[in-house]
Amino acid sequence: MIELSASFMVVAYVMVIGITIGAVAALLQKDLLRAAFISGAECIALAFFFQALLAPDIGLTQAIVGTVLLPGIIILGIFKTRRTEEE
Amino acid sequence: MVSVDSLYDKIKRWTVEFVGGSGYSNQMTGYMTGELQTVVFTLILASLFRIFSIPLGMVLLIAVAAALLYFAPMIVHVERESSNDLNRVLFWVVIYFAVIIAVTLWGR
Amino acid sequence: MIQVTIQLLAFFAAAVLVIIGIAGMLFLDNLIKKIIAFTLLSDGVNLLLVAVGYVEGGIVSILLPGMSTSEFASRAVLVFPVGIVLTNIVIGVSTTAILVALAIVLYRRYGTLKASKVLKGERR
Amino acid sequence: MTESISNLWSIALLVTIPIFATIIVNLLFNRNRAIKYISLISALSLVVITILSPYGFQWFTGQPALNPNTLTFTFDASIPAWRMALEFYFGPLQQVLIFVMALILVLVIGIATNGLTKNQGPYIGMIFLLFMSAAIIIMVNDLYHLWIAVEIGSLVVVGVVAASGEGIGQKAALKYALFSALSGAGLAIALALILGLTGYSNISDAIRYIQTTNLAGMSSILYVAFGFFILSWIYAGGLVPIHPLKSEVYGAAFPHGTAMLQAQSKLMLVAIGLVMLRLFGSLPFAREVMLSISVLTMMLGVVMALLQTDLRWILAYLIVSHSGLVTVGISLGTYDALVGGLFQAVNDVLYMSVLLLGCEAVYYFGKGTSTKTAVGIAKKAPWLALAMVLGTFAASGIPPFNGFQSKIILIQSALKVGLPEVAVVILILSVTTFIALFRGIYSIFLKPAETTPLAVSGSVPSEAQEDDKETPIPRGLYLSLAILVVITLILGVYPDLVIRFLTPVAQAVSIPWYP
Repeated sequence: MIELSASFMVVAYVMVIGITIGAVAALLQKDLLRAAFISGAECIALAFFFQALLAPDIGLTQAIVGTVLLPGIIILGIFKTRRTEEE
Repeated sequence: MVSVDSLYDKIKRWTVEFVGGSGYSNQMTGYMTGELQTVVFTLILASLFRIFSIPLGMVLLIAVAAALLYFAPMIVHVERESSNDLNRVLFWVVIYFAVIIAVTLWGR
Repeated sequence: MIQVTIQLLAFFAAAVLVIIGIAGMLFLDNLIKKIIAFTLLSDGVNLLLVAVGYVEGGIVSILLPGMSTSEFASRAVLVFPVGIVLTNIVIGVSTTAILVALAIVLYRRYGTLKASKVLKGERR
Repeated sequence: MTESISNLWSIALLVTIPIFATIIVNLLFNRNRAIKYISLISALSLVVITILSPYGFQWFTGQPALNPNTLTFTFDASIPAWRMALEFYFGPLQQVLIFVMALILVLVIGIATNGLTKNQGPYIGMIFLLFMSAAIIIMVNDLYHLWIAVEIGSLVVVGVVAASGEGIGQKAALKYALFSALSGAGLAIALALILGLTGYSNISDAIRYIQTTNLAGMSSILYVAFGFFILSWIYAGGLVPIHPLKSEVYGAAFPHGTAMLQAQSKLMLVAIGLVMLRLFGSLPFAREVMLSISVLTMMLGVVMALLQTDLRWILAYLIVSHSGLVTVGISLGTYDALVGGLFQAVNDVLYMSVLLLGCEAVYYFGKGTSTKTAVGIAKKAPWLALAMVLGTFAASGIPPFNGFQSKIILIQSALKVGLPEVAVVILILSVTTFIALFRGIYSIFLKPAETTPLAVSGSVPSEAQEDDKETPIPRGLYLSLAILVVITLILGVYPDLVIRFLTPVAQAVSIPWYP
């Protein structure tokens, strides 16, 4: 049990760093398509974090919704409008 | 003070400028009434300060009256600040939120 | 010295996400970027809710066969936040869909995604 | 009073009938006659259910408390026991507010199914969902459903506004959607904080925990939760920093849609306000903050209304400023003030609906609602002008109408707690409401239609075309106006018809000012 929680701590540290970097990086991109993909990657890190927080069902839902559905909607919006941010 | 105009002069000059030409139009009545409303309301709000301390409230009331005379047409400020620009509204929301948290935490 | 637990890390990450999300919604000018910032904010809220329900040294709140009910009740993480988070994920997706749809419609009408142009204040 | 422990039948119906109506109407899409009958029957059944229903609870989990006196199980909030339920409550306040909302629903559906020709199904569906979100939020007694209802309500408001199809409507919808996303997340954070602090989602349980337990160092979390609650409160009612966005929403929707939107917004204000008063009412400075927001809302809203030249926008700002009156009553929190505030919510919905439906009727003359273009309508439609003038009287609190009754209660209660300034502000508000509304109504209805210099120089056929756009006002609109005017008059003469429904809530919730 103790080893399990210790490994969860390592996961948590990595995922906190991943979430932070992902969130900042997604908002700093000029290319909106890339921003959408990076926000999807951030959602994968979040899903692992949910797993570490003993909520595997939310982890699964978040992994599907956050990496497929949400970026999908946003990418649809980008294709219907424009890909780069205008100055 | 540089200007020797009374409050009425200031308001009237401004509204005439605003309407552009004829000083009597549909809009001017609204602006004049709005100006008076704003002045009265600000004075009333200042007088609410008596809850905390009466002498300070009196000083505040006089200060507010002087400020109102100096910034004369208040309505232009009111209209500009309650514009429907999303970013401006969000800015005011953040200010509000900070003030509310500060006041309630301080009141504790 | 505060002992760093997984719950504390979760609160920290949630605070980071919420602050980044709100700041992004406030200061970024592109509508799609604003929407992405909203998804980050919504993720932060989810993380906060799950972290509230976390129990140190607990077990997953799924009653497996062969587990005594009283031990399960004393050690399982709270179930209620999980339900709230599932709802919040659904609501977040639908809100995002509506925002993207409105952004597309406004892009067709005005030809730009800049919030300072599309959503600027106007005199009436 | 005997209280049944089984779930109340009417609560489930009040929530599910609008949902089923939405689904059916949405599938019918453009078959206008079928949509008209199905939606009217559903709306009328909602009115009937609200009138016939007894009072009671609906709960989803948890346990009833054992009443020590009678040894019966009860969900009564005054019995000290942990309930842990997600519960809905249908009581006198809920009955009168949902009845008013359902009445407006019937009238609005009658008008919308006549006026609209395109995409009728989805639009009527969204109006039903507006009713559903408002009904849930006024009946709810747990934070989870409160938050869900606020989120659903905000999405539906966005839909109704965007349905107007103009650029300004879509812009207003996007602004409101972005802000509602922010404040919905804020309400979720407040829910998480209260859940983490107390462990209960049921509001009565959370209050009991806060009152009986020493929170010590954790009480600052309660203040942060209060801040987030305020955020969703100002968003629900369009209180002060949001008033440009909310009034834009009101002004950009169709006027009959706005009648529904303002009713939903008043119900949300009352519900969230009562929850805030119960949860945070005893915190120092909490009610002062709420009071300051409502006073600012009243004044800024009415000042902005003075500056408008379009009847639609005048009404939009006035609705926002009059929701300040409701919140004054709730934030003062004494018995009288609560009765006044809740009564004002009922009256406000009614007389603003009169004005908004009149505004809708002005559209049928084909010249818009701007005071510059539409003039001299009183000659063509004298009864419409009379209804608008009577609505103005009700809104500005002139005695035989209902606005007077609630405003006098509010003024007296403000004087009683020692805040004459608030009473003065309410007086100024009612006078200025009269000025702002009469400016618009005078130039639209009573000003003689003069031959404008443009018409002299312009070609004659264009003028003839303009006359062609004028369509006869449907009878349903006149009928709804008459019903609403009569109700405002009756409530003005016999205020007790409503007030006796409001007193139990006011007794249960009221907290003395400066405890």
